[in-house]
Amino acid sequence: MQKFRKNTVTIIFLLIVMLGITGCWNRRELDTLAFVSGLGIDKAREPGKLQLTAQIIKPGEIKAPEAGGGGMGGSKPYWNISQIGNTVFSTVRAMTLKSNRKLFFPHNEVIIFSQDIAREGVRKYIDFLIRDPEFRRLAWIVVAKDKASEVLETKTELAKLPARNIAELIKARSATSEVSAVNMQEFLTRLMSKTTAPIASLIEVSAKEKTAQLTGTAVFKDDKLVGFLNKTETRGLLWVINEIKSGIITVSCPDGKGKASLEIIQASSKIKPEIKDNDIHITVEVKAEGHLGSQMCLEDLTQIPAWNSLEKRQSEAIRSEVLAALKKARQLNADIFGFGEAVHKKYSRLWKDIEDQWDEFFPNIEVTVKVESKLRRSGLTVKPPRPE
Amino acid sequence: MIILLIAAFIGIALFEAPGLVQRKYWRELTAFLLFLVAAFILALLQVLGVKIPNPVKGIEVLVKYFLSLMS
Amino acid sequence: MFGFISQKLRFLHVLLNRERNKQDNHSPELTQATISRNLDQNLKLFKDILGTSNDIIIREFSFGRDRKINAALIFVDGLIEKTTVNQSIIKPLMYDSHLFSLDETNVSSNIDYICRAMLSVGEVQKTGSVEKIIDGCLYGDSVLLVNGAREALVISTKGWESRGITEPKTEAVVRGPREGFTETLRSNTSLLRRKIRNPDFTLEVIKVGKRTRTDVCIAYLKGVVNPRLVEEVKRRLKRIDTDAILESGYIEQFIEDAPFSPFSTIANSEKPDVVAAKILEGRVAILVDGTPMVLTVPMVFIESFQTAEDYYSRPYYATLIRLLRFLAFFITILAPAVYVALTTFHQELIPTNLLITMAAAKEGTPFPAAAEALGMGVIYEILREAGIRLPRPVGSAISIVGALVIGEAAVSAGLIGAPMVIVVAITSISSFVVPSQSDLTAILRVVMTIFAGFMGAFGIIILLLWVLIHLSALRSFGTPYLSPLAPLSFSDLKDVFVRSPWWVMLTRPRTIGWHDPQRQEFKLNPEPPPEKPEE
Amino acid sequence: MLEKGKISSSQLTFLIAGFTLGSSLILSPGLVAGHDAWLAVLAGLGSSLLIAFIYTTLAVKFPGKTLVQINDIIFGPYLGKLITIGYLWYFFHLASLVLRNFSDFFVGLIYPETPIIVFLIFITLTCASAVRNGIEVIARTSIILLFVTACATFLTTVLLVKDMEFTNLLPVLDLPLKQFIKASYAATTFPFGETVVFLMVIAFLENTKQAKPSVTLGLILAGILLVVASVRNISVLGVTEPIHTYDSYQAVRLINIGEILTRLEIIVVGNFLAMGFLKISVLYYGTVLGTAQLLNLRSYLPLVLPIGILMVILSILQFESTIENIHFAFDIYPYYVIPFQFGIPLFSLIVAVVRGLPKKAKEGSK
Repeated sequence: MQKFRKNTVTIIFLLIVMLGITGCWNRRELDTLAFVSGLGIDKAREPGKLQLTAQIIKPGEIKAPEAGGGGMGGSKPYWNISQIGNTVFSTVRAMTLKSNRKLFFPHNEVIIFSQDIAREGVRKYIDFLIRDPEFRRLAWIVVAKDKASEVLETKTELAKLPARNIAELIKARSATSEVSAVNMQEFLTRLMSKTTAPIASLIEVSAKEKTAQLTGTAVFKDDKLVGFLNKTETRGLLWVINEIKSGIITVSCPDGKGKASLEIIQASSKIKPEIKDNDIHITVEVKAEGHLGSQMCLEDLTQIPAWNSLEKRQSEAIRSEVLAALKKARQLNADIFGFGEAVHKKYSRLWKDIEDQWDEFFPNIEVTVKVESKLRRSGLTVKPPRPE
Repeated sequence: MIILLIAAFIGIALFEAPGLVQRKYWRELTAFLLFLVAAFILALLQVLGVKIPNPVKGIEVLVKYFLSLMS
Repeated sequence: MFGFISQKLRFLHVLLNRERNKQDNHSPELTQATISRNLDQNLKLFKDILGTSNDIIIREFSFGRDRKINAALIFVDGLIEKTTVNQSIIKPLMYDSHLFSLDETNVSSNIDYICRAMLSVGEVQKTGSVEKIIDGCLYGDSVLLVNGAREALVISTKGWESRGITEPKTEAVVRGPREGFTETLRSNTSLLRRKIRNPDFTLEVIKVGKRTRTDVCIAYLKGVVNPRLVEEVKRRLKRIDTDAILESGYIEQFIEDAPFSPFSTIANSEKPDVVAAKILEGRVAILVDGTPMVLTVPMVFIESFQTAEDYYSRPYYATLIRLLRFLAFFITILAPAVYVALTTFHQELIPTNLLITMAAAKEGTPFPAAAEALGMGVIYEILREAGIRLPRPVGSAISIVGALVIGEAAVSAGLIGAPMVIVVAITSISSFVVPSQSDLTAILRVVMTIFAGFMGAFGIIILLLWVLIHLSALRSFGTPYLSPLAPLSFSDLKDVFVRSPWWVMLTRPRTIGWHDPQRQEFKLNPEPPPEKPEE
Repeated sequence: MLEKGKISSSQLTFLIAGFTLGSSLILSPGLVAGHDAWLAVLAGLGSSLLIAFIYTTLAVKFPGKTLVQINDIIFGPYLGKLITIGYLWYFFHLASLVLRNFSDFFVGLIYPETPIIVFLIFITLTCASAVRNGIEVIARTSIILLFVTACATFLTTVLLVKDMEFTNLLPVLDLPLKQFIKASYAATTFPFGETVVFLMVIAFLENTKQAKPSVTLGLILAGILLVVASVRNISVLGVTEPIHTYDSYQAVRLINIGEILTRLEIIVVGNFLAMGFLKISVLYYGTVLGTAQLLNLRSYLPLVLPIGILMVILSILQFESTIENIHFAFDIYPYYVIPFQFGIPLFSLIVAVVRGLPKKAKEGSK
């Protein structure tokens, strides 16, 4: 009896509480949200203002198989919404004036800065993107050679959304290892480091086909864009920071009558700082393994001397790529390799004195590049197809 | 909001008091009512928007005072 | 206000008690009454008591050398075995009695003689108590009244139409005995006795129910069971003061520890091997006449996830299946709630591609996700209930209606999103994996969905914590419900998430009495034969 | 007897571990030490073992007595009561502090538009139902919750191995000694030193002699989990770690294994809440039981809900913003707890030894 009464009271009490809080404040049905898959930040024409472009997915269009005859004439599966404003946050909010659904960012896959905005400095924009819990740190950071909004309008064939297309291009980078892939977390880590310079993927829109293409790496000094690395230099950078997954190295055959392509299958690297006679010396050790992927000369490359020479050429090619990157980095005076952090970790006492003058040190650091590369296999054939 | 508050407190009173009365736990009942009334007054003041002195601020002042004595 | 109501109710309770006591006043007379020497008087008495029901047969006859001894046989038609009555009682008395020298004057010694020499029936009881005679008569015994005797013979002739021993429908197994309990108490106890051939295996009968006088039998293994547990079971059974016990469910509700909990703290089974195994672990079984469902106490939560087959199949597979059962349990409780929480609160946690698919399905459907989930849940429960109650031939119509109307039409009409149908389907399938908790899961699922609809994941976590607290506080006949997990008992973990091989299970579960811990000898694990020494 | 339940030594271990993990899974201890936070946690664990030794010695000296009764015996009825009131305030305040931290966590990260009172009320209700069921039930839930949390911590760590840069831990001890000591001290006071509340619980241990090993083991268990979490956060987040309000949460958000095992933060949030529930429940229990003992009541149950409401009120009242909260946690809290965590227990022990009290204890308590 007693217990029964207690239970009744408990239930009534709970009901009161439940009714009291039946606000469901954060409840949002799926069909009240606009999922943003890409965000572009441009400079607006008016000085001091910025233009945001958000790519919103239209779930209905993306799923429905297009009903015959060329896809219903222009009903794209996405909607690019643009807005001009003073800060990122206020502009995002202002977008709700145009969109009937609330913009929802957790599924945002790329954040694109236009070149001019990147040159001005990105820290002020990044702040909102890391402070707001809706943004995820796994979004890719991309710098557009031109306008960010154009990149979000590019044509795509296999992917349905331009933003997703870019994200997939970045994910597919490992085939060539010629473009860098930097997500928000990595960008932030570099941005917060005292010496390491941030980098981001660089994207260009081809004038004719209106398709997006990754073309290298954007290099920042502090938070400002200072220059670009081309594909070779980018791979040089990736060799050093141990980001090479795969890729093709083209060398000339030992007999000089054609080219051979070598596929990288495994690579690793180490940065070893040393302080000798008050001078910083850095050794970059790269170890690589590859296949012989194809040869365009008639020489029998599987003979030991040829094979060895091919290995040597591979090492040389790698070294030249690294040196190219190094040269560009010195030119820009941007420590994209993280040499500073390496010194910091090894010589933490001395570091305090060097820290502030790193900019003066960096271009003059002596760097030794040691490459040790191996060729392991030659595929299905050992000899080129030619009459013996 | 106030009605809700009152309802909640009446609910709690109904939840606890009958059992105490039945077992003749008068001392416990007094303590219970004392705490409940205190809680009710504080909650009511908060709902009404009256500023209640914050005990944590007091602790802060106290700790800072001792720290200044130390140094 | 509540005080007032409870006062009223208490008053009502007292009133009821008084009325009951009045009715009970009759019984003392009956319990103390004995029969007289006069047959006619006795017959009149029994006719009065038993009334005029036409299934009560009173067969009067006379026997002895000169057919001078009058006697009457009383039995209930349909409860007795006719051949026994004809061949073993009436025939020897009527045909063979003249061969013997029955002393017609000293009838009471005749009764002894009849009992000893003439009745070829196994169980015969001599009694003068009217109550015992009536009891026996109503339970399939035949009563032999002999003129001039102060006592009657209650001859066991039980033999009524009963369902044969069949495979229980609720607990089907692939491997293991197929027999199941029936509605007859005696055959149920025989099924158990055949499994546990041990003199320590004890059966005690308590009659419960004022009007039905149902036999309730408690079974346990002396020496293994904790005597305090047996005492507690008896105490709780004797407390029951009710009119009727028709099924073990009645008993369950009278003796359980936490009547307000959605979790049942008493296990039931239809399979003799399961019950025998539980008795051998030190539990007490409660068999109720008239139902194949046998109760076992104490129950712990993980029992819901153990099935008989776990112990018959090999350990790896048994473990895998058991883990699967835990998974299914969580799916059936949580799936709709998680779906609602994810789609209305935490959209950022759904993988992008899936989210787009789900959003596309949601596009244009009119109801919020929580309402969809609850509505579908209700429809599913209705379909299930209808499927059980409907006659077999019509039953298949239900599945057609369910599949076509709910599944296809509602989705294509845009009333419900297709993902929701999938979620409900998965939920309902999973609910059959842990059948013994199916009523609980149905309740918990609804509450979970409501909480998820209000507060998303926070609501689910809070509710899970509440359930956990409740489970931790529950006890079943003194055993913590969550044992051996909480309180933790390492040695018992051998049979919780994994089912260890039999030769590892050296001890009985510690939490259930722990009266005689050791179950088997050490080192029983099979080994290859020792290698022959080199010759 | 106010509390009929008894807990076993293993339950005490789990309870202490769960309590210590409590809110330190969301608010990482030793943050001041930057990427050496894990060392600060280790140092804090070390020093807290010494302090725990004081607590357990006290508890073993007075078997079956809670802090309230111990205070009465050692300091006499008047001073003892005063000290008890101080402790009760501390437990009460700490409970509402933790309550506030968790509610802030939910409001700040997942439910930005929901008023904080909803979370306060629901968490308090949950804890209240646990407290009403007694210490035995809290201890039982702790086993399961701790097991789940330990699994989740290791799981998330394993899933993040790919993203870990162990060089982020280098250079070791790259900060002024003073700052490191400050961080270690902060880690001692939060969370390890807060185990002082267990002086209210050890009294219900089945075998009081087991108190020392089980408390030590519990602290070490929690310490290991915290170090694992700390190393994980630092090696994953690197230099960006200090800017985050909730670094564990941020680290877990980075899990991404083949786009399938990703977005797992809700699991972690569930664990955080479970641990917070344990911590609040124990503190809540200590407050309620202590108050009942102080007022000499026969049952502590009627006090549970009113004190819970007061707890909610204090939670709302104490800070106007999370910034005040952080200021309090870093600049005030480590000094505020000195008397409660070190001063009084040590002094009690000295007084007890000098006056040879455990013998007299029997007379004192009649």
